[in-house]
Amino acid sequence: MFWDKMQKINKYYIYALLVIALVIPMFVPLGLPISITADTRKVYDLMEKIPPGSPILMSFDYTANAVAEMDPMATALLKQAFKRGLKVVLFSQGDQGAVLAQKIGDDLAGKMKKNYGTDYVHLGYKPGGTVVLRRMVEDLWDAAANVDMNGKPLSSFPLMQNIKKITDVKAIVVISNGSPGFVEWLNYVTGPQKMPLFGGTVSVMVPGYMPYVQSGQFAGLLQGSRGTAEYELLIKEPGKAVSAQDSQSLSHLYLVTLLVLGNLGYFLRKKPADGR
Amino acid sequence: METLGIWAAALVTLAVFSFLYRENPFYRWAEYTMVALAAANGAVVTYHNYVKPTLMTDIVQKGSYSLIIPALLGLLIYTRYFRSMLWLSRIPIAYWVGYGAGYILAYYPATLLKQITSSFFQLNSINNVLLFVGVVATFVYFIFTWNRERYPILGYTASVGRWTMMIAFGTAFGSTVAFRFNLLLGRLQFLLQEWLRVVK
Amino acid sequence: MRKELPILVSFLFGAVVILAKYISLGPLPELIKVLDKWSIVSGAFAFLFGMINLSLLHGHNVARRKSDYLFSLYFIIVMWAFFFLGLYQTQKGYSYKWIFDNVYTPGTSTMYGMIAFYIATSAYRAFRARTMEATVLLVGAAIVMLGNAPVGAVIWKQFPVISDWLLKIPNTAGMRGILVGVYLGALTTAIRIILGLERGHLGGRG
Amino acid sequence: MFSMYWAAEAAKTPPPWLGFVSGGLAAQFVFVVFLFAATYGLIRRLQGGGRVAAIRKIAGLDAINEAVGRATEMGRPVHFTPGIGATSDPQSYAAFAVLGEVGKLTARYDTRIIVTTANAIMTAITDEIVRGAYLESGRPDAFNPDDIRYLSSAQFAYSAQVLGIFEREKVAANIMVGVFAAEALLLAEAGAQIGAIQIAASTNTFQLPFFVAACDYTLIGDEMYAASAYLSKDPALTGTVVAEDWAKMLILGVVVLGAILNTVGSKWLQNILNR
Repeated sequence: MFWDKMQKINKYYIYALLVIALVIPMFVPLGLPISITADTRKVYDLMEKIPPGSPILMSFDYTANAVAEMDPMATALLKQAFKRGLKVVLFSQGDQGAVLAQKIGDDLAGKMKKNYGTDYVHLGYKPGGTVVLRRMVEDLWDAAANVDMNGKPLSSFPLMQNIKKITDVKAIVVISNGSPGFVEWLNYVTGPQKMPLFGGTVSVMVPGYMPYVQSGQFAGLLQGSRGTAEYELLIKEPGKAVSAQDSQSLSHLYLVTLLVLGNLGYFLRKKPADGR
Repeated sequence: METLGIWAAALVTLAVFSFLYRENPFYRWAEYTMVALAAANGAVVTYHNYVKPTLMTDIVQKGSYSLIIPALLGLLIYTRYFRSMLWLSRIPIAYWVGYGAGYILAYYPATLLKQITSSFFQLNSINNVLLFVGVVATFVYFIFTWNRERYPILGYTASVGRWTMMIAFGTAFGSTVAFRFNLLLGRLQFLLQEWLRVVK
Repeated sequence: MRKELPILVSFLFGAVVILAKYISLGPLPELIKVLDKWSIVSGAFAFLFGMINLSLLHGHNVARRKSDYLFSLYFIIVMWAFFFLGLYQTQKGYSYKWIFDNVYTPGTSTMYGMIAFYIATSAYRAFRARTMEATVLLVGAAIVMLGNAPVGAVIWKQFPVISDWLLKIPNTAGMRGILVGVYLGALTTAIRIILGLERGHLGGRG
Repeated sequence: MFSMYWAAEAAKTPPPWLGFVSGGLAAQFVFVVFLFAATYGLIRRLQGGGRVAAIRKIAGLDAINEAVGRATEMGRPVHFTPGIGATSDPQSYAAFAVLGEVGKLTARYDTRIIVTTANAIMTAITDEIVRGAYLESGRPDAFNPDDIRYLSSAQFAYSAQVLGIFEREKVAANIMVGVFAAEALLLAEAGAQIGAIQIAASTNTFQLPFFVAACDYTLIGDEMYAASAYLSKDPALTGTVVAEDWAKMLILGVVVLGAILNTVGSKWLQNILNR
């Protein structure tokens, strides 16, 4: 009887409990320990090995509706790049990503005393899809229509004087929650040009990207908010991702419980009389 | 203005969430608003980033008159609204599609080949053997025209492939959860911290 | 002419891209630069197509006084008003950005976040160990969920280890098998397009 | 420092007999030529009256009939979406092929079909396909252009409206073939909640698990590219699938040989493929 009822449980209860599981840690942090995985350390090491003063390109290929997971990831990666004195060219394959990159770039630059034009430049979003990426291989300035995010000519920035082609940067760092993102960079730029490509993505994309990680086509991959949390610990700047892990823990536990209950209910419910 | 912004955002957030209860006019208002804003924004972004610079800078200032050709090509799509000229709209479509197909044949083989050579696993550990068997079996599942009754080995291998895929899908499902919950968490944080301010 | 011209266009431009990539002979690389630009520009000039389409559809609803016609009217007004605001102010204009950030972004973020609820119900309702295959899927999912959050390691140290192994070995194998098939399928489809065998997009199949 | 992988492969020259091909692309070039040649050869064989093998059973495609039939019995509409992809995405072609078939069935059974798209140009094309299917079935008057709906090119604005349509129109069958991203589960679970019979197809490995979990039938990966040949039974199209299978057999042989060589310590094949 009980299991029959459980089978037909109202979906609103399931919804409500999920909200509770997510919200509790906001009031009562659990502080569960977070261990660092090899995958996260690999991304950290890749960034550490780039010689100070070298330029990299960071592509903010995520959308505004994913900021909850992606902003902390992008912040952590850019923070380490700035800390190590790398020169950063910001870019985005989407119009929303460009706006987000500008906010994060300017915020961090202000805090870490980096100058626009010498330490970093923001190319912004250039419409045209993958054609723009392909163009960057030949002529990055032309692909960017010769202007940065705010329409200022690239010729006015000292940093851009040494970056005429995409191969002039040491690595492509992508922060992406889907498409366009990593695969476009791989197919049109880092694959043909044999450049290192790494960065981070949302946990959804991770399993599908594993073949590329295994083959080395992606040199390293931060895996979702968990990866960001570990990264924040590695650069010793625990932030939003670390604090989100408690909510993750409770909600995951809740979901596994749902899976188990759902299946128990399925097997233990009163079977129809005809034995089906 | 900022407070008003938070209230507006909260209102939209709640309107969308109201769908969880059932479809209702409040939700429909949010739905129509989002669609309207998205459509307009797409056009605005394209206009300012490409249409205007092409017309004003490239064609008028720099005199790249050849760009009039693609501009006209793009405009042909609007002939779709006139039955007698409709066929003209197929020309830009054919151009985009053919061009895209060309790019697939030009760029995909590199990535594909890399995936193939990366599957030359050294069969010296259990993990590598499992990887090898998994890749081969999954791949065999996608062979469509070799008769599985005539070549039973294909049938057996393909079913190993199906199992491998199910594990992969399980892994993918498990991984997705974290991200989705984080997004929901983001919305809840907004409602509780920025709007209601019950948590700091 | 009406049937053949589009197929010829697809063939020609497709062939040029392929040749330019593999055999960088004479003017081909230069030609590709021009065509790339053309492709961007021509796509850009179709920018009003979507809005016109939507206007016609909702205009119809209003004209025929369909049940939702007030919503359709509201829709047309909001869309065009926002469009002209954007033309005048650009995307960086204060009111434009205000509306975008405080109405559009939270709305779509909430849609995105709402998936979490659906995951919960689908975990409870749809993920049943009906067959061995489904059981495998289910157990894999549960282990990875526990491996992905710090709580997993607290319950049992091996959860993250097993979860990582699942991700790196069986998952990589399965995903690669699918991926290679998909790349091949895409290549075959591209060949069909260039040879004019696939012409659904040109009005008429086969 | 990034020795990893790429550096070791840079600057390969093609073998002399392929001297006209750009460096490092010889193997790719040969592969593309092989695909074209196999396709061409098979089509020639068919034109000469030859026969090719049949495509194995694909349950998801056979189920389309059942889905439309169910909707007809219940007197409720069928919903079809080609996903959120553009016309340049090969997955869209699979969608067109399936839509043509679904359109013919709904025309024959006199069942309403609602097509929603997330791309204005896709709308124009789907409109033409459904119109054509109704014409072919001899019922052009039954075609309702208002049911071919462009919703929005923004992913979640699009999904928001599809969810609304599901509830308002009481959709009985939901067929999703094409490019799907995060909205996949949203659509599939909402479809399941209204009790629609669902068929889904995508090559997006990230979203397939949700389709597998929430839909009655799911076409996995490459299966959807075979759809146009499978449904139309057009011999030329079937020929391309056979050609693709030859390429698959070739790849399979290469992978097995490569693994064996690699195990005994030879990089010979790997080097050839990178030239």
